[in-house]
Amino acid sequence: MFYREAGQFKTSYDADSQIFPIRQDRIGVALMLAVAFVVVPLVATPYVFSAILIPFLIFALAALGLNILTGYAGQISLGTAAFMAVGAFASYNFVLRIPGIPLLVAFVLGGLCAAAVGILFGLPSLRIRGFYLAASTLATQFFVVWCLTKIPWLTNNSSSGVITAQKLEMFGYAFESPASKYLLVLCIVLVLALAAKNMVRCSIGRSWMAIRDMDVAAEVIGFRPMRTKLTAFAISSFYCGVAGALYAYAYLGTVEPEAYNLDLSFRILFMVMIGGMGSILGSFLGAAFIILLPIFLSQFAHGFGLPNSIASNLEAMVFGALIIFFLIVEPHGLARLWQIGKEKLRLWPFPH
Amino acid sequence: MAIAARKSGDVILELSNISLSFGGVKALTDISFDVREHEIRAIIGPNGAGKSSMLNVINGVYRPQQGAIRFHGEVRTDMNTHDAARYGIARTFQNIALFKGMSVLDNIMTGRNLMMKATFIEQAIYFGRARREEMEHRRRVEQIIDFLEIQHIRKTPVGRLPYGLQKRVELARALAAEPKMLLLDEPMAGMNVEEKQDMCRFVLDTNDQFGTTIVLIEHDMGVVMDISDRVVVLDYGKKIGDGTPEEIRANPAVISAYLGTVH
Amino acid sequence: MQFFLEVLLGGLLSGVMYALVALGYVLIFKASGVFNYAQGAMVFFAALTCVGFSEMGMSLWLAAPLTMLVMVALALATERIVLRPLVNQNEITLFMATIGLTFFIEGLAQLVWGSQVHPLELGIEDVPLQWMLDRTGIAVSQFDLIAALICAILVAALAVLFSKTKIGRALRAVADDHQAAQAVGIPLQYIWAVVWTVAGFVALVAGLLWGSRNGVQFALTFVALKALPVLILGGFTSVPGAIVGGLIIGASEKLAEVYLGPMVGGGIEGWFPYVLALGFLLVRPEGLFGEKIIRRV
Amino acid sequence: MTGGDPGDTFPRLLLQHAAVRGNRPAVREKDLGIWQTWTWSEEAAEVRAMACGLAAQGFKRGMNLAIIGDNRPRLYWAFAAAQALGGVPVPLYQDAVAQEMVFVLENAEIEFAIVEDQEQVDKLLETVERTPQLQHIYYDDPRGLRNYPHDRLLALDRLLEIGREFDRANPGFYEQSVAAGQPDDIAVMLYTSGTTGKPKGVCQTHASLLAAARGGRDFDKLVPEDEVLSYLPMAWVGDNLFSYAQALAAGFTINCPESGDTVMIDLREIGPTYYFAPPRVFENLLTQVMIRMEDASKLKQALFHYFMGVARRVGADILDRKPGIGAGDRLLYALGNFMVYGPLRNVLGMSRVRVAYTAGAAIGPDLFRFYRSIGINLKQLYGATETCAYVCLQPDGQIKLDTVGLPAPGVEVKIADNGEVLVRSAAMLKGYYKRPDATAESIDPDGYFRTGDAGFFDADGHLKIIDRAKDVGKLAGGAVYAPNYIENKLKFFQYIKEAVVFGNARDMVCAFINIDLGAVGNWAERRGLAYSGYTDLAAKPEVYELIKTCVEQVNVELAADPMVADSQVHRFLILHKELDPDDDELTRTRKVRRGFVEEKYKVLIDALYAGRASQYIETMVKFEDGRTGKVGADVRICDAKYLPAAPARKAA
Repeated sequence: MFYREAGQFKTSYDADSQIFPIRQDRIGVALMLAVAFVVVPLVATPYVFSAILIPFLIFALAALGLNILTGYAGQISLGTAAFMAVGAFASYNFVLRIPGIPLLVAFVLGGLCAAAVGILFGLPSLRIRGFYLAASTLATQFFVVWCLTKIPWLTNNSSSGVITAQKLEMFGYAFESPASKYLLVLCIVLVLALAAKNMVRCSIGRSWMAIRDMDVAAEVIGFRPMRTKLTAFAISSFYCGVAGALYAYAYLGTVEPEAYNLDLSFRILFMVMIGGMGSILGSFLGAAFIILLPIFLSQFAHGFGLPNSIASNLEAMVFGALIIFFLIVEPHGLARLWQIGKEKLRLWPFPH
Repeated sequence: MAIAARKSGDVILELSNISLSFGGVKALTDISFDVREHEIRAIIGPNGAGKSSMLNVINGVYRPQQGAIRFHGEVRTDMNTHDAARYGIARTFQNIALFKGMSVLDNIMTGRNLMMKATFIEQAIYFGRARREEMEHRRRVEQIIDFLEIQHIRKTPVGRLPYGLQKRVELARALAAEPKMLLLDEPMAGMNVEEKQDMCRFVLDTNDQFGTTIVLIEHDMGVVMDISDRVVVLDYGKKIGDGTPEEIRANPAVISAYLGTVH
Repeated sequence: MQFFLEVLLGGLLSGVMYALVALGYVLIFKASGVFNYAQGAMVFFAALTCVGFSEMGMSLWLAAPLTMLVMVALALATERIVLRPLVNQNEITLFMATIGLTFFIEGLAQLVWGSQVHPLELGIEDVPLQWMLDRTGIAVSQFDLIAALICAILVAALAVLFSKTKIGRALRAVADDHQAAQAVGIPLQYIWAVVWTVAGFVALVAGLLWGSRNGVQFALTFVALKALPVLILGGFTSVPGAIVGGLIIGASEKLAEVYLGPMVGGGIEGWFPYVLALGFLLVRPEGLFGEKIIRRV
Repeated sequence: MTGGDPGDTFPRLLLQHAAVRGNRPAVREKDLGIWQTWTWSEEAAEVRAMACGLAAQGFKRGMNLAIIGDNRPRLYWAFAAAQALGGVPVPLYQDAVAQEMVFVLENAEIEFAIVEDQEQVDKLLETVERTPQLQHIYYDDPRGLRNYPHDRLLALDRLLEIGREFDRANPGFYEQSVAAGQPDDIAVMLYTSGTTGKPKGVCQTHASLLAAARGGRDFDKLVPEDEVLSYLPMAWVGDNLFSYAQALAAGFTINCPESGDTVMIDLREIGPTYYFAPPRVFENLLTQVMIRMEDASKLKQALFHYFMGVARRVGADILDRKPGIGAGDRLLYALGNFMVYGPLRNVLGMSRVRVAYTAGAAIGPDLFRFYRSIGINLKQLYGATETCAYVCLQPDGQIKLDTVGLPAPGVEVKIADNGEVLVRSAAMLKGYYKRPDATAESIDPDGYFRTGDAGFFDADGHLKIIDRAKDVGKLAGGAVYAPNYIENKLKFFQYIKEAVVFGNARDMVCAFINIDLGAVGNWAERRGLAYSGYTDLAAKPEVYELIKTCVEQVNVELAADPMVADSQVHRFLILHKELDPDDDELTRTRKVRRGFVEEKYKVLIDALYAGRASQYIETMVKFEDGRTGKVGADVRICDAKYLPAAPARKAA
């Protein structure tokens, strides 16, 4: 309805392959960025920042990471939280043990550690596929959390394994207020999301999708399965690692290894599934959905005067039912719904 | 007119005494033949004759237990599929093996992966070499799209295309690699007459315009006899004939294999 | 040596229980191509329901069959609501659906019966078997032995069911080729319902045996996670694989915990079986009893 | 530069554009996935190379250059290249078969041809023994031509290289050639198909084409920022005017589609600001719109129909900026514009259309009104190859559904005694090529060109074309009788597929009707009317009622116009069979063979004029397998209401 595409023709491949080829979309995105950077910091309350927006962005980043691996490269992983944990604890240790290291560098190094772990646990993917791989990624989950609990050095000999993330200080500025943390996280997430979008529209993204869709053919046209899968594991884990670090530094503050449990892995997986496999946008939509649903449900439960335990069980049931619902009705998730809606608007008033 | 003007060059692929078996089941037995540069070489034979296995040996999907493969004069018996791709061997599959979740354009772009040199970091920031490469290869891919007349579907997800067009996209993906040698596994299977004619034209044009050597498996005898320069006939994993279409047509062993009972 | 045997035997006995749970997976996987992640949740659900019934004053002999009825209902509902609409979807989608199912069942169980720990008493004492201790000096839990025995009988019964009966044959036909089986008149939906019911039964038994040891609580769902390495090792489709794999995992897990654990701080039961199974897979990707797959192009 | 006013020949205009707006796009072509663009200076350079190449190959002043192919930049440049050398481009219809091309190739003594691709090369080579003088064929697309061992063939790329070399070796040659051109030189030769006899080559000069082009440019205020989609055959005068002459006159950009199949997609992408299409294109688009809307949800359909109703009521008036539209309607229209018209224009690719023209055939008033009501400034024009398609234009804001507008600036139009439209202007042919007889016949001593069309001016001075002059007759009462005009009016109803009217030298007009089986069948199904086939359906009283309302509506329209008020249809019948080319009732192009029909159905005509209520008739029909059979039926005859002729008759 809003789209007026007649006359938006492309005279170069550059213009044809831009991320938002339609002018109206570019305007929409610009507006959203303006809202995110200008309007939100002006109007949002600290509660909204720290209970909704910051975790939303962090989870979106983790979901993005998992989406690269599962949605684009077709390798199922149930160990997302483990990679997040590696990122968080590695960053913690870098800051702790290398005095004066810029926090941003520590995050990147944390991400790289996660990537290294990702490569290590991605190795089985070369020999095994499908469910075997899914089941084996659980090993990552258990092993990493076990390591963090059992090796005191990693948690700076904290008796309970709990660490307290160092102050969020960058470029000589202490990010203390929720709004400032939000803006920091927003910047990091946007940069990484852009990078992810760039990768998936380039050769490396095509290699992932090729391996996902038809691995034999991918090999025959010259993709190396090992390299492709391991880069997917590495890059995915890097994203998860950075998300994990932000989770600790910008969201929780104090964190124990158990915070990165299987449950978190599943939540991220749900974000990807509900948001849409193989879609950058889907990672954001999924994260928003999974963040908002419990809030909505607990409001709902409060409204009916239900105790918390019932609310949390209800939440699990609703999650479960929604997953099944989405798989049956729209296996490609919210992103596809969005896409369909957009197509409808582009074709409006015609149905097809 | 086009065929008459074509001229075959030196031998570029030589298979000698190839034998292949799977767990004791012999798929290919002691097969030798060669392929000359720029020619269209057909492999024919009844079902289960080992034709696809033969192609799989040529591009390194299977490794023969015995025998040698020489490509451009060098022994390449131990190559894997990736090596084969690097040496300039591309192929299409009997059952379409496109990447279903990607658009036609992206599918064809994958064919050029070996020529893309940008690192993933460059790709992530989409700057400099990565961007330049995308544009350059896009231009080449567009020429192939133009060549195969699939402009109208370039942004369609391949899963939505009818069978005949999918076959064409698969050919496009193979051509995108600018192969020296193109292996086509039943490129015209399941097509109607019109689609077959188109495909024949594309195969001939490819051979003609790019000088690509083509090895093809095809069931349609009319097509094979029309477009190939030389034909190899397999039956039960053994070679029973080799020569020009005329020679093959006159070969008693071939006739009996095809007619079955004439002994 | 005695200690080693004791550990080994204890491991093997729990291995039989792993095998039982693993068999639940194998059954469903063979019949419907679904890697049923919800198997653990079903164990939890079954045990909780059974305990719930008995807490309402029923005897175990009444509660168990009643629970079985509930499990049948659950199986039928799952087939109708989840599986049937997803027929012909790829396996990953189905797997994801069972993850959704997991959450739903877990939520439902706790919503109905509460999330506290429910003690469960089956009437078998968890004391070393005197007879064995006297003869060999090896202490083996009487409970473990009986539990293992029950599991063994069940495993054997399932193996027979799978290979000898008519329904077993139909089941294998379905496993080989859905469409072909349908074409020759095997009712797919019926087979699925049966298989899920059997899986529910397996879950009930496993849930009761495990629950009586540590009480019925949420941690029961992790029993299922124990069965996953068994599957990796034995293959998703192999009945003997599940049995042998269960024994191997059970034994090696206990041995590793006892002999390796202290060196690295203990608690390695959680991940050791996975690493073992993975290590094995890297050497032999087709699993214990799998056939080498020739990739056709 | 020497000689002549810069800008009085096309090559000189091109140089001027290259100098004034060298970096602005002159032409685009969808090729290899994107709109490849050439600026005016690039175009000028290419034309220069092509001209020099042709010269190097022996192309001389006065020679004719055949141009055959789809709309492609290099073929347009070939026009300019030939003109730069003082030669004459002769575009041929690209879908003509080889045999049809031979006549033109022989008649125009073609020695040089620039063609698109293998297909056209094949056609030219096919008849090579009949056109021995055709020694140079240049092809744009080398696909499939690599191995053609033909010494007459050369790739256009190669020609351009030769041209560049020649240019370097002969500096000043091109400038001299361009300077030597005169406005009165023949700029292009267009062959008219001609309903009878052999095609004739219409010679238009630079001056005549430019007069038409500049007239149109000033009339519609075309500017260099305008965009057109060039997709109509290059051999047709319209394309030559819109895509070549006006582009050079106004300096706007032409856009060539990727292929014939992708025109609609390319139209959407480009979103032209200046658009031309024959009525059938507009009709197909509208049909598609309606079909696609049928699948829409009920809510959307309701929305669509509601706002289309608003548009019908006020849309055209708002477009014409007529006063007296209430604020409420304006608001509704604005809302509709956002919800329906805007998106619709967008989907049709006409969001940016500032001026759109249709011509070539009568356009149905509903069709015409539809486009205008959704805010597309669609207008009609009237012209012929001989007048550079430039005679009458509808000015913005003065749109009438059934006229072709006012005489264009610089054009004199008068009506001959027999009703034929006569035209005199600067944009007229110099003559028919090698046919002084035909030239003399079509231009009268006063310099007026006989269009062959019959028409008249209405009260506001708008020209109304009613028929071919030779078909126009008189009723017994002496009033003008134009059968086509009436038949077209009838055929604009979707229910009427074919109509044949009678009335020449009779006292009243009667009509045969063929119903449209699809549309009427649909209509019948919706009201639960069962029928077994065409004959059955045609005889239904309900259908007669339906058609009667259509006929009476035509009568109302006719009555409003004093010139044709006497031609109201008094009686009609619905034929029991469809008129069919197999039965020789229609030509293969589906035009009615009036004489044949008149003879074959004489019984029915007699019955119509005898005032009978029905008539039995048996007719021979040919079945698809070639057998013949008889179809008999009682055909009912129906009287239609007609109005008394308007009293304002004297005013005409």
